[in-house]
Amino acid sequence: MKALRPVSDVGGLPSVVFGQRSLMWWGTLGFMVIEGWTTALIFASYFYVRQNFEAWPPLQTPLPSLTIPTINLALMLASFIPAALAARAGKALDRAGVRRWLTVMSVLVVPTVVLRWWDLWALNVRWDTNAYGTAVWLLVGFHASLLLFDVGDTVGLTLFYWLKPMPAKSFSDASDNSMYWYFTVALWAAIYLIVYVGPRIF
Amino acid sequence: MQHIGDTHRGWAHVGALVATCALVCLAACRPDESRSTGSTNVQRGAAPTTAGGEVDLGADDGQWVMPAKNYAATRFSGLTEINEQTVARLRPIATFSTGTLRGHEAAPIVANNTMYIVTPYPNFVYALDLTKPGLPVKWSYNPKPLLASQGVACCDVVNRGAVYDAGKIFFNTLDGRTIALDAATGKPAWDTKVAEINIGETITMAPLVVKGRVLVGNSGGEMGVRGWVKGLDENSGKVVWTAYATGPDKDVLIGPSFKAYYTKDQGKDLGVSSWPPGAWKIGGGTMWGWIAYDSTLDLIYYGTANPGPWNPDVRPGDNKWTSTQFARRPEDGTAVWAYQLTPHDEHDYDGVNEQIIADLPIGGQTRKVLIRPDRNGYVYVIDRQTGQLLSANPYVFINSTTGVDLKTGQLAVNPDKSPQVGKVIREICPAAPGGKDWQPSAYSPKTGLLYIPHQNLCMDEEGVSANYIAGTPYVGMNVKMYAGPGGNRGEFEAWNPVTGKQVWAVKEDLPVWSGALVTAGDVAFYGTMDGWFKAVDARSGKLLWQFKTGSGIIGQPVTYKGPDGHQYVAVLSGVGGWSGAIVAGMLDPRDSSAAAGFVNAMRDLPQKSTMGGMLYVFGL
Amino acid sequence: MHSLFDPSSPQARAVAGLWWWMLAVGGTVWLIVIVAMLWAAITRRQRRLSSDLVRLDDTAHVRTERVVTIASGITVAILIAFLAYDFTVGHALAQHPLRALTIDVTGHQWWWQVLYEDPDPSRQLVTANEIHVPVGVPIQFKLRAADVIHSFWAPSLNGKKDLIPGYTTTLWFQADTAGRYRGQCAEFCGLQHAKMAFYIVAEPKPKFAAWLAAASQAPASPSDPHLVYGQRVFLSAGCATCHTIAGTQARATVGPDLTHLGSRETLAAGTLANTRENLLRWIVDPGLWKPGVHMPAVPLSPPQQEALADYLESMK
Amino acid sequence: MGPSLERNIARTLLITVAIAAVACEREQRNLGQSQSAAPSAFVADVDLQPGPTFISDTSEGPFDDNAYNTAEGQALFEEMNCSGCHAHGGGAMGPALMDDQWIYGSLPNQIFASIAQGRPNGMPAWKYRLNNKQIWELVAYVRSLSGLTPKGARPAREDHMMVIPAPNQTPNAKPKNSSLPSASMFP
Amino acid sequence: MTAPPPHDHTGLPADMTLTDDAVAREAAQLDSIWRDGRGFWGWLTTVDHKSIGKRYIITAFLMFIAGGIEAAMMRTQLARPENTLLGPDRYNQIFTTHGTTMMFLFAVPIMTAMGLYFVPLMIGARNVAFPRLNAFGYWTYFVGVVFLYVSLFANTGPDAGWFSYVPLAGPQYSPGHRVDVWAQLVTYTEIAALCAAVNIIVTTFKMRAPGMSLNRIPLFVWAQLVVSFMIVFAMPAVATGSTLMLAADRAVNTQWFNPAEGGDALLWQHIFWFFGHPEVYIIFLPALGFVTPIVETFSRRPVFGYTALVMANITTAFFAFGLWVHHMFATPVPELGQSLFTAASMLIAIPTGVQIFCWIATLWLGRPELRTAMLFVLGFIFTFVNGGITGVMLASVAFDKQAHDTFFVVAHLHYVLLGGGVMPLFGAFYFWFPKIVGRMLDETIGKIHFWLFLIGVNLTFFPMHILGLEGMPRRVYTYLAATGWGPLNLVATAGAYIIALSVIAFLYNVLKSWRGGAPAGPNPWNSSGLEWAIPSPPPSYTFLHVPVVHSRHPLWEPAVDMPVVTGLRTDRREVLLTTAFDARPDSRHHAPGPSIWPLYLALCMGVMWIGSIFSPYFVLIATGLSAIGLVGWALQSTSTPGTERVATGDAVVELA
Repeated sequence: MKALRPVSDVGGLPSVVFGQRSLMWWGTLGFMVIEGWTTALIFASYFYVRQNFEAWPPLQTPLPSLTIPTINLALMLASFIPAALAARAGKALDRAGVRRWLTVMSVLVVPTVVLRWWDLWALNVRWDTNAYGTAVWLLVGFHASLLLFDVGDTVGLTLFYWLKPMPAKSFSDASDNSMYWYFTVALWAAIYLIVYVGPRIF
Repeated sequence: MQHIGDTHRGWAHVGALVATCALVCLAACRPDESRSTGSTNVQRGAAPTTAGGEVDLGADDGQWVMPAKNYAATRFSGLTEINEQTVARLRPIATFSTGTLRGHEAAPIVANNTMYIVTPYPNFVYALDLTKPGLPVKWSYNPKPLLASQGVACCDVVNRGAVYDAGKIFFNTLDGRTIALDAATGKPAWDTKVAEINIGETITMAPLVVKGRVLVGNSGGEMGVRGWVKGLDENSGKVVWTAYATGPDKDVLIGPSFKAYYTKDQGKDLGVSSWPPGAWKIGGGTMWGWIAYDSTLDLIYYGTANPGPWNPDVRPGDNKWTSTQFARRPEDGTAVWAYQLTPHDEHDYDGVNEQIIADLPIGGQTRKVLIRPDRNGYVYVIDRQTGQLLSANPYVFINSTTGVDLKTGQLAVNPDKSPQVGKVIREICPAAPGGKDWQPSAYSPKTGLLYIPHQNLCMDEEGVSANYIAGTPYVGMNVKMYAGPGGNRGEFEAWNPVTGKQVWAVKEDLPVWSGALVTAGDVAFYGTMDGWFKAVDARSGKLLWQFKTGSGIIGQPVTYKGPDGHQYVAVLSGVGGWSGAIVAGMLDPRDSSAAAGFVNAMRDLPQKSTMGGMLYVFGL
Repeated sequence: MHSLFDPSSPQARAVAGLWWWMLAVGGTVWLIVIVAMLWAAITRRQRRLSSDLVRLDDTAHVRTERVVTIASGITVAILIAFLAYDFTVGHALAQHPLRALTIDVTGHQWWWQVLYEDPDPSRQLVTANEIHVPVGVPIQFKLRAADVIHSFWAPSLNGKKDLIPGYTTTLWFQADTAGRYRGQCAEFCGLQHAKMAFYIVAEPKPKFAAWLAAASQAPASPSDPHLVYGQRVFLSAGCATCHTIAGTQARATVGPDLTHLGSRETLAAGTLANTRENLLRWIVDPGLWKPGVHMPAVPLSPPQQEALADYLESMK
Repeated sequence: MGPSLERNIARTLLITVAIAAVACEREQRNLGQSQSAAPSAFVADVDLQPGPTFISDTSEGPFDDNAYNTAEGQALFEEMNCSGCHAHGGGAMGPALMDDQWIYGSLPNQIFASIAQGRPNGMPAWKYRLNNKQIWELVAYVRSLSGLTPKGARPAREDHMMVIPAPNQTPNAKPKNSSLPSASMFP
Repeated sequence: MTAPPPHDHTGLPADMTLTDDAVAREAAQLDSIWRDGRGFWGWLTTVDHKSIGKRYIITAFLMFIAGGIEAAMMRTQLARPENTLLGPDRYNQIFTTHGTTMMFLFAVPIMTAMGLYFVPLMIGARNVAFPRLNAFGYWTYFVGVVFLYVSLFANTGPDAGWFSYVPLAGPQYSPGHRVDVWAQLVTYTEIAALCAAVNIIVTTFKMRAPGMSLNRIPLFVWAQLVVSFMIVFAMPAVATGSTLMLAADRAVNTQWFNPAEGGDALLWQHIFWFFGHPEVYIIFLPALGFVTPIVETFSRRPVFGYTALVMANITTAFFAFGLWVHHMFATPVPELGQSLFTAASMLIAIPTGVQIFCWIATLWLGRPELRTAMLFVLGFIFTFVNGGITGVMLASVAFDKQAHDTFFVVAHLHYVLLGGGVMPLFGAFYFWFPKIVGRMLDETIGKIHFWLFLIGVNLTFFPMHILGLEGMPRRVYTYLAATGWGPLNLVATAGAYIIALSVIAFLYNVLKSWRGGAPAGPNPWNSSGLEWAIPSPPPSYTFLHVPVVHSRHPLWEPAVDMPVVTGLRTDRREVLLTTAFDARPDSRHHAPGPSIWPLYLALCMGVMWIGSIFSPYFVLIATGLSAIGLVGWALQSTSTPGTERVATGDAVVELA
């Protein structure tokens, strides 16, 4: 074994960083890719089985309703504002700001999970009725699991901010949380357009 | 379909122009109303001798001796006491419980001041005395059909009625017997077994007596039977002739005198060559519907039922002579002409519906025609001398076919709606019970209109493998039915056979599964499956009167003149049949394929009607 | 009879030709690579000096680079040749003849239903597990599956094609020489995938026509009382709930069509040679020969079994 | 390989062996053709029983808890045209099988008897056409339709038109016997 | 290639050295922070990538043995025609379990496990980026292993093939829970693989030693990085197919694969092979990563064509996703599509060929030393090139329609996987065993092992080429004597027993050497990678100081000492993060310590997936249970007090 020769001291480097400098950002990105790709594959399957039908939704299957999913999408888009503000407060190391905006965000996102139940029934078809029903249920249902996880994450983080003295690292977590939320909503927007709006146009 | 209408628009205009002319002509052909009214008061000691068959008992408007009223099968009565003005005063005069609870599809028969009723299985026969208040039972007869016959009866254990002729009552039992009873005493004159339940044959039809022949056909098209019509000797009950619907010409009684109008129906042994080897032996083509008789041409007319199994993939070819209109000689059954309505039927479009004999002004001349509102959704007008097709217009929404070519007689199939094995084909219209099932229409020569009780159903179908085991169902199709366009499942429709157009229609929520009746009083009667017995204006369809009976009505209303000289209307109430199987068979609505998919369309029926079996007689 | 090495159709021959060519080229490539590797690993080891090998020798490196580049180039060239040859063969195989005898084959767990199509439906012929074809005539197969995915494959005649529920697939070939060619299901289809074989019997045209005529005739009703008894057993003991024998009331389609069973060479989709003894064994306990087979053991007395076997064997 | 790893592996093996010891009847493939004995069928058309108290036979058929045999029964149900009369359990010519009304009893041996011997109102006798094993398989499938067999052994949907809720989604049933007004009404 | 970065990053005096005393003190301090907890609890809670990696490797290798025993049983059954040793039912369960075990429980896990163990060592990191995720991944995998084998012993082993084609594997034709076991097991192992992949990607991008820019990453790490990306894109496909589609069709009656209701049996094949084909490269590319260091070390020569090898890795990964249809040539896929996939399948031979040429060139230029590890590399080329050439043949649609689903394919894939995967793996074992254990494996037994294995593999699988062309289909439990396939099958069975003997020799070697092998020392092969710069076995903290790298072969640098960085805290688990591309020191990261929550959550997953076979309610129950675990996990990560230096904007702020 060769002798060690120090050439550099890293003690002065920061121990809490934001964005792509932080590990958690990369990890979050990794799982976003996995989940996004899974959704893409389900979309591909959705279009694949669609070839087997002369009409879409199939004859005798009603179109999905728009009201609830639209409200849900609006709610999610509205939550972008507190999410962005929370992320900014995080970067500014503003503990009170993070707490405030996370709270507002929680208030907006918790109903989306509840509404998701009605999103499913707004499909107006059962998952076992035909392959169309299966495909749309899986898309909306799979996204529901992401939503549940993400909302749980947001609410949990908010509670921690209220109940515990949060370490400096959590500022970074708050900004990553917002990033993951944007992703979740973006996926929903795609699902909304393809599942709920698409059959009305094509 | 629309483009057919366009093609024949010119023809239709001509038809409309001569409509008035037609009415005048038909009024002339109509039986003399005053004479028949006068004769009903007479206590008839002996019916006209009918061994020769020339006399049409049905001409007597005081009586109702066969379910279709007369050989022309018009279900039209010349009685006028009940009319647009008086009908609102109609009230029940008497009721009678039949003691059975399955689907009551029969017509009460009235002859010589006696009313004869055949119930569904176990096919009790009751003779009710019309001369006494409360219509007491004169006699009753229990033919004791085999219990097991219920297990091979597709679509409920119904019976469509008896027929009166020459002092006898003739009827069929579910287990395949034809029985003649003495009309006065109820003593059996003969009892002939004509069908074999062990191979799936049953009989549900009402026989018809023509020229000393009792005409009977078998049921069981869903059991892989081979369809036939038999002519029995009226006096002895011996089978004189049997005309099969499939197989070699000698079995179908196609001989040298046979002349089909269209080339597609010409050829030797088509009943064999239009099937895969041997499939004709189990190919269906039964006859459980209506027969008409034209005494001037001396021809009987009937249509054969669907080919078996339903799954068309296992029986490539035209599958002759299923779903075919036949004209035969009544004495020996010889086929005179035939026209296959639905070749290679893919959707259970039986051809057993009624054909009404009328003379219509078509193309500037009076044509002797058959008017046939067929199960495949078209009203066919056919020259009854030659079998030439004069018109075929859809009376319901149709997408399974795109029209009938009048030159070739060919039905144009829509390949998009052909069933496939292992794949659900959605929205096939009309559904398997067709535009109209067995429930007979009435034709009023007075208005010139055909009154069609029918359903409005579409279906999803998936072909599955069909395994033939003698005596068990042979279907090979998964079916799911539901309401057709508009959401109403039934309709009572007035149709002008000359113009080929609908005149008016009454939308009904449930399928109209009862027969129709129309009178010279310009009132048309029908019943609904939730139990309403309705009278509508024959010219406008306006509801004039209705009465709620105890169970859904799927029977055939009749009208007659009572011993008191007044007009009465009678109908059996008792829901069932294919459409009412969910109630009559206590089926489980969670299975949308139950009752061959009909249950899916009738999930709400148990909330609207329960089982029953009751005769209702109405009078003023 | 059942091998890529015995091609008996232009199709199989084309593929076999491709195979031998690929084997020759591939084998050469393999040999060169292995020799080079061994040469480098063993021979050169001795010649090398042990000094400072970590540092690069530039001339050697450049030379090696050239060799590696050339080798890669040759690889590309060979692959292009492969591709060209393959496309030629594939294109030839994909050409469907205009006129062909069409045979529908439906795969069941675990047997083959065979139907000879004819524009005249009354001339259709249904049989099972043994397909007679004329020599020198293109045969088009329409392939369907009744339950799970199967694959139709007679290696001496052509490659395989899957039978997939929900699809109708096609395959064609033209047998050149008369003979019996074995084929087998090539897609795992459950318990008895191993015993789901079939035979293709290629015959000269007149012989095929004679076979077709004979096969289309329903067998004569037996007159020998023993055989009559056998037929009665067949019709009443449950055989007729699954099998068809033309000319009788047995018209069921769950199991193979048994009309002319006596003329087939194997039983149970190529599992047993068709002898009376084997037939008897098969009837007595099918599960012994094909565990999991859907055919039940029907409880019959020995005389009934004998009569049944004799009756079935009598239908040549 | 630390000692704790070894201990952990040993522990895992123990759990494995323990669970494996509970042999899974549900997954057994009865491939032999051995005949299950036919029961002494005891059929009650009415609940009234004169004499000593009625003692029911076994409440479980031999294949009730076997998914494979139940599936074989499902195939037979189609192949033997049972579905022609009973549809997919909803009934048609024959009575519904997925409801809680059993004219001739819902016990396995009663259903066995109904299939084997037939019933007077039109149910054919199958004992000359099917062997006992096949009838027992049908019994298991028929009982699964109304939720009478263990849920894990009931079939899921078929690869066909979706016409009934799959038996594995049907709630467990509490059967009633002979609850119809008159058995003779229903074939 | 970019020019090497400047020697030095912070301008510290280049001649500064550490005294032995300081080193010892620091080592003790670090060990107390980094080592696992004590006893069984410590064993359960460890998040050390070395402990987990070792565990992973051992578990996966046990799966190799289990799969091998199944293979031996199958070969015994097929030794003679109409053998009745195993009935079709048992045989189907065994061949399915064999395929499933080998693909999902052995090959992929052992390759990622090698990565999880060695990537940090090779890039100079103290742990992986997400240590608890790593533990979670292992436990999930472990639950899957236990689940499959418990099921097999309970007669619930999957029996529809490792590919589970619908409708055979669907609700109607596979009643019971056998296929459910398969479907859920696959998802477990995919979760494990995904956790490993994310870990390896982030570790590689963010935790490399200063100076290890992308063009200096060892080829082993490149292979792992590329494969991790493949996992991220391939595994979601099979997880979607197996759990969201197949298991859902079976349990809650969805209609994905029911053609009657608009589903499609071919959809499964597309989804499955979209995963299944890359899967082969997921197994094969890491193995190629093993080959390079072995070739370099024993040729005493830097590998020829580093750039070409990296590019080959990347193009192979890219093409791997464009080949899946060549598993479906016998299905009704349009001819044009087939031609495209043929072309793609042939193209992939080019990067593979280039790699082989580069290694041979390295041997050519070097002075090969035939140690056991090197023998396995030669055996790899010998065997794998054969499999590669048959692979090119199978890309031909016309030929594939003959050979598809026959023993020819069995031969091909075993040549590829045993030759291209297992041979390099054995080589890797011989090569790195000293690093993991600190003791050398016996070379003599190693050579016996090698020769038995080489002969066994070729004896077993070569005859199968001929069998396949003679018409013997795959997945048959028996065959008739009349087919004439008996003799070659007997030869193949004999070969299988020789393979078994060779593996026994290896096991003996491992057990013997674990306790009694010659001590290895830090760098027994005089190899060049960073992993050889530390003691064998590596200490808990791995690197006392993070090394600084100036070339691709840090240990072959002429310098006498090793440049390192200092300044990481020694009072908590702290690692150095560098920039993603040129690996400049960027920040310090506080890594989590031991935790029970990964195990807890893995068990929750087990409850969810196993339970969902029986009732969907288990999903809800397990979600509730998981919530507890997630809170625990999150609380643990936030409960590490200490002053942090926070980078906000351009400034760095000290925060409590």
